[in-house]
Amino acid sequence: MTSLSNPASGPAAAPVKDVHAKVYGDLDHLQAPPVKVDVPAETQLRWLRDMLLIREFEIRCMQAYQEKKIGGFCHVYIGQEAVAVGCTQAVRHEDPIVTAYRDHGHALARGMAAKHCMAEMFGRIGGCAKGKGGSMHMFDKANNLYGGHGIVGAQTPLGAGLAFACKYMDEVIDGKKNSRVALCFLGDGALNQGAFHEALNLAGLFDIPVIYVVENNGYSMGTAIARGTTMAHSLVTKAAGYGIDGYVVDGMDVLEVQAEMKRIADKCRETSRPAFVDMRTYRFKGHSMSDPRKYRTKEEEEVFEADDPIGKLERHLKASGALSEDAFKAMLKSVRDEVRDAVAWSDASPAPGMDELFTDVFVERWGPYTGSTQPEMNGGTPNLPGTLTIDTKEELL
Amino acid sequence: MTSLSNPASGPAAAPVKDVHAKVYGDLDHLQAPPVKVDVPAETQLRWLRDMLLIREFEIRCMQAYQEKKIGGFCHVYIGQEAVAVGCTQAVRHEDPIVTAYRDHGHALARGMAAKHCMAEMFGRIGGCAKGKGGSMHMFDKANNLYGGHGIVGAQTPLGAGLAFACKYMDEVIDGKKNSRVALCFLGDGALNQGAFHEALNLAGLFDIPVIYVVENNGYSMGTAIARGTTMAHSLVTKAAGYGIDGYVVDGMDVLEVQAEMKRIADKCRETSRPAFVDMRTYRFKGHSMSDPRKYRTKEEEEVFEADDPIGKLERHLKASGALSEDAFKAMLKSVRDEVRDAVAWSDASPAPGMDELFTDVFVERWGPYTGSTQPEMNGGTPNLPGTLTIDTKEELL
Amino acid sequence: MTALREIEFRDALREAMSEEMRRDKRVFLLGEEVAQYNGAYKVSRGMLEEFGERRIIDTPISESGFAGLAIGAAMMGLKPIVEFMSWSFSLVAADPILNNAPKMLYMSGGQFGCPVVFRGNDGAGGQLGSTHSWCVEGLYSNVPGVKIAIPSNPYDAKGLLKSAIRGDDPVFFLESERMLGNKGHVPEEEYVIPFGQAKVLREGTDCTVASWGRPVHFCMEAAEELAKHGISCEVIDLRTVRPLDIGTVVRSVKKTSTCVVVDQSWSFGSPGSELASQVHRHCFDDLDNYVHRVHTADVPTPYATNLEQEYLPNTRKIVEAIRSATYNL
Amino acid sequence: MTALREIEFRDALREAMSEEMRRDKRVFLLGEEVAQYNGAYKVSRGMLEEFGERRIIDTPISESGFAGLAIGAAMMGLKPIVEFMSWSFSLVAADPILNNAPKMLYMSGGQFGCPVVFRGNDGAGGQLGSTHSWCVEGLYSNVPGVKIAIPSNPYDAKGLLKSAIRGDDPVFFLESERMLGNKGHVPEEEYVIPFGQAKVLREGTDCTVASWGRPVHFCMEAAEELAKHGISCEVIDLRTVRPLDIGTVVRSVKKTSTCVVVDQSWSFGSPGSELASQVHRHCFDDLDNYVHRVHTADVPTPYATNLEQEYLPNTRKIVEAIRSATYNL
Ligand SMILES: Cc1ncc(C[n+]2csc(CCOP(=O)(O)OP(=O)(O)O)c2C)c(N)n1
Ligand SMILES: Cc1ncc(C[n+]2csc(CCOP(=O)(O)OP(=O)(O)O)c2C)c(N)n1
Ligand SMILES: [Mg+2]
Ligand SMILES: [Mg+2]
Repeated sequence: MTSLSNPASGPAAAPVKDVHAKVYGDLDHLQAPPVKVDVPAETQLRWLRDMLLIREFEIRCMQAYQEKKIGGFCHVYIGQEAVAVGCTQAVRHEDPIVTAYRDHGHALARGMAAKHCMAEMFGRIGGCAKGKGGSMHMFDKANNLYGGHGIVGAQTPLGAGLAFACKYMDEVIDGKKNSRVALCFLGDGALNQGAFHEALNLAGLFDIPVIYVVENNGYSMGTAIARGTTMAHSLVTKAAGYGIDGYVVDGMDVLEVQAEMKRIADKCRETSRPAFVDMRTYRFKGHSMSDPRKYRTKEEEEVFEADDPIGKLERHLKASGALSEDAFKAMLKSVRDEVRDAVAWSDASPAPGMDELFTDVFVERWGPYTGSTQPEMNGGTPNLPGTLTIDTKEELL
Repeated sequence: MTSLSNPASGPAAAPVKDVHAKVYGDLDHLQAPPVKVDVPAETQLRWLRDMLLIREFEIRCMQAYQEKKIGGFCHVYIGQEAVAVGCTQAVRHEDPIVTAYRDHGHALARGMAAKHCMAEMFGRIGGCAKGKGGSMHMFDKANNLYGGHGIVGAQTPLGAGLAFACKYMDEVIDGKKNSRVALCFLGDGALNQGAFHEALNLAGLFDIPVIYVVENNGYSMGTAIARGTTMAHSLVTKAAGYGIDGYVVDGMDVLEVQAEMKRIADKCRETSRPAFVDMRTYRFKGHSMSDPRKYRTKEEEEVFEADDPIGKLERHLKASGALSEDAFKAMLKSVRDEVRDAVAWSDASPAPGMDELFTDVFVERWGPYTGSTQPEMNGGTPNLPGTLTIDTKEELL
Repeated sequence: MTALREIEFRDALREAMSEEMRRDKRVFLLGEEVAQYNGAYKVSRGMLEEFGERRIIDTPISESGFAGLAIGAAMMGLKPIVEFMSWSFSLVAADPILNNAPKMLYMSGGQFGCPVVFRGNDGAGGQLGSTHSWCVEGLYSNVPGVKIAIPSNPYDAKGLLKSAIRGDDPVFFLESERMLGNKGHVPEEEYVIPFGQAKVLREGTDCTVASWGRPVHFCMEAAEELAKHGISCEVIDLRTVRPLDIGTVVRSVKKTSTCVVVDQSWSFGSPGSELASQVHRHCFDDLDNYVHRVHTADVPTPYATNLEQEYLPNTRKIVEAIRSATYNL
Repeated sequence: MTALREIEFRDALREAMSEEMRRDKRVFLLGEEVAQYNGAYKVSRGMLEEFGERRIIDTPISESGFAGLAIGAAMMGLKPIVEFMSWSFSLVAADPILNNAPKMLYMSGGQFGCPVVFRGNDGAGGQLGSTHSWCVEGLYSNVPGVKIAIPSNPYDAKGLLKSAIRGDDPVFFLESERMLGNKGHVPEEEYVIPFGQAKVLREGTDCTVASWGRPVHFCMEAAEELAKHGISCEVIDLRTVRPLDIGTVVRSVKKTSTCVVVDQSWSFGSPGSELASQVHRHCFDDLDNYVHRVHTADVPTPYATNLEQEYLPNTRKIVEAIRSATYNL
């Protein structure tokens, strides 16, 4: 398949293979021969920038967390950027996506402005959810992002529901053939939640075009995948138990991710069948901000860092002449400016007004629950407190 | 493997195969060649009687339900007798077992006296749980039966826990090698509950010697297995996703059930690994007492009725000369007498006293909760109301 | 004068669903045995025939899975009705129904509503034993973001279910196996009943008796019984516990000065304790006695019929409570 | 006189577990990250080293699975301690912990007890948002058959956890991430604290303030604050909500004639509403005002720090409630 040549080939190849085999249990994804890349250079440059934006955004998050501007739990996406970018670029913007709590990358890749994402973590009214959701719960209706979800596995039946709804709306309501697929991301740890199993069975049974992308970064918190998940070396056997096609994809290579995912998504769209992807990736940082990463070695981390999806694409584009050192520097600067602006904007965004405590509890307001204002990014006016109280009786009849 | 020859062979074979293929999706279990049976005749006679007891017991239950002596839900085991008898006879009495709500057969096969089982359904103090559990919740400590459980799938993590405890007690507490396995029965419908998936993963991961016996009777209520379960034709692929060995066994043949289960249990005991059994069987009656069975055809039922595990063993023993018609009649009479006595005994057993409402809520009694008396079958004195109230303070220090 | 149309509770539920499904294609029904089997309790009888298998959907025994599926679909703008064969089986779906549905709107800052109606049998069905007899209002009513209806009769059931389906918020709709065959007047004409409006079923001056769901009938029996002894009860059917129409109860207690709350869920931290505490608060100067509460016994549900009868709220216990509250012992 | 030994809340929990594990080989600990990672919140730090991987067991993220496993093991006579990294994650295990553990003894007619201790963080941990901030006592205390402890300090935590582990019944043990680092006196000598015995933390004459868990500290602050203004509060830490030591509260209210209940769970149908309703019942003739209640706001948990602070019970709100209850506005 479409694939960048492995930069760690040559003398370093053996240890890399060993390390990969240790983390994932097998080497499937390294065995695919590199295939000629036919993605236009400007597209590749855009993807590089998209990945860089996530990377720089997350670096700033870590800083802001240290500065206590961000509270609660904060899980950064560093190392996994190729997955969110490659996957979202493999589907259409109208295809709904849903993910877990490690969700900043998906939000940015889907098109959420960095400032709304950052302001959400700052707990400000300019956040995508007016500061009410937080880091783990990024939602963006305009960009068809149906949330980050904090409970491990909880998003997996939701993902089936999104794809089900696409199909229902097109086929049952509008009487035409379904045209959308849903992407549902999950961590490898979510494989062990019962809800996921129920979702797979439903998706297989009802021909639901949902693609489950397991971001297999080898760990759930401090637990190496094989310590928590049976058949870790061959996760696709789990999908086979539901009659669902399974794929292994190298998640450290955005070109491979995009190409493979496009092929998979096209097939789902065509056949209206679900798919399961064992997306091999790695988180470079700890699980959350308080994780000393004692459960793995520095050597292991270095092997994966050498496989950094951003560095790899950067080198590739430079080698092919599509990217000069100056152009790269300019790109980096523009990304950093964007993130710095997002921080400044978020700093300036006010905390939500106290009335917001009682908004958004119900769509149909009653008693103490006041109305809701739409987040600015969706065209709303976030600073206007919603105080309208509608009498239930009148509203319903 | 050990197997009775199929009585429906010859001209009827083709339609049988068709019907079986329709219900289960494949024919695996019919393809095993019949093997010479080497079980002593007296043992086979005992098993025949055990199955007959369940059959006659269940017939009486249906009657008693019509007479409103039994309330609530009542799920009879008619047609599946070979499974409970063959499985319990394949393991040791000290091996714990646990099952779902269709549990009378397991209780009787495990050694519960018919009168305690019947009295439980009558809601009488002589019942195995003093009338407090009911048809779906048969428990018998003396016989290592850890309950019928009403919530579909709920018993599957419990089953893992039983086997885990056996191993822990032997290995961690007593410092010797584990000697027990647990049997956990479930219906085919339970395959779709998340709890089962979590249990399989845990069992595979922790090397827990639990055997999951799926009593695949082709239906969960009105839902044919393939309408609710993906890969219905090859359920063992589900176990494969957890690295667990899967087996298909003909559950309509007690000799095959016992022989196969013994082999599987021996292996589990030896290797301390879990197993999964797709036990092909059929319930001759409706899901519960109110089911008109419109979801299947009379022809289908007739094919399976011709495969009746009791009739088959009876014919086999008669053909081999081990059972005369008179001896069979005597056996049937003794079974019927036993069941009739159980009904009479249950009729005579008093309703639980009103104080029983507040017993058995806590082992350590406090406030309004009175003590507990052991069921008679476990050597207790069920008629003595437990009124002892112990001060928590004294008890704990 | 023509005879009033009387239909069963289950028919009222079906009419509500069918009418709303005719009105709005976004509405569909899913659950175990709802389609080909016509519903375990025949609530959805005939609906597969009318609406087809794309809108009346049989599911596997995967409550967490299909509840979550419905929530995802609702976020996209559909309006699923999820039938739990019994609310006792909703515990395996506690996370989606409590952690997702009621919080989605809030967590998303108002972007994604979750208009799912979860409905099914609640409460003791008659010797179903410990695992199958949950009154989930005792648990679930603690959670903000859902509305909870517990109708006591076919008329209310239809009107409330229609407004539940039409509404834009998640609703827990609690029916009772013991009442599905109950008949009652349901007019041909369309109507909806808003949430949060209690109904005074019987006016009285001596004691306010507040309840919802099945025990309302026992309250009426108790009131009738006591009327013979000169005790005049005002019986209020709350109809929904979230929102709770505390105003109607308070107005009544200000008149009667005594109050009995009857709730078929366990007592501890229940809608009943909430109502008692709110009445105490709002009627502190009006009450002649403490608010009496009648609940199921604080033990798991026993199977034996004599124990189960004693376990549940019943007319005798309500009579006793009213007598005690009104000092008519 | 030697200095009192002061240890952190998390150390007190660990000491309780370790001491009981040394005493009884049937006791073992399982949960996510409890072994190699030393616990997500370091409660089990060092326990793997001492007890080995057979007794300190890392599990996958399968709460329903490992809670059920523990229940099965307990039925056979073992005494598992299940750590939920957060009680917010116990919703996916609602069925085993509510439908199995508390009912097993009853359903089996007294044959099978279920001595599992389920423990973990409960309540808002500080900007963890809607899905991670559950106060599950609001839900779970409705269910008979479990005991529920919500300690407010290291001393109680250790003593209660030891008696929970030693006991023969299922226990829900609710800790707080916000208090794990709190230090307090815990003697070297062994002790256990029985369930169902409230502790009077501060004697007073004007108002009874009853609470449990983390808000107890706010109650003490409020009492101190109000003492400056001549209002004397009696602060009671219930320590366990099931059993609930209503006697101690009632004795106090008979003295003070006013009562404020502070409960960090949602208000509707909560332990707080239960306590208020019981106080109202038992002190009907003693109360000078209605029982005031302080809870979290009846909305999902907001992330933003200003909203979260306002959402939770806090000293200001308690002061206001006491002032109102004692007519000192
Ligand atoms: C049901 C549930 N249990 C436990 C947790 C706590 N928790 C949060 S993230 C996590 C690890 C998940 O790992 P994985 O799914 O591999 O995702 P990753 O962090 O690697 O992206 C755990 C245990 C939770 N959020 N939900
Ligand atoms: C979680 C849950 N959902 C639904 C039910 C209702 N129910 C009881 S039995 C049953 C069918 C189960 O079928 P299967 O597992 O195949 O067992 P069988 O009846 O065939 O023995 C259903 C849906 C339940 N008891 N628990
Ligand atoms: Mg991971
Ligand atoms: Mg079945």
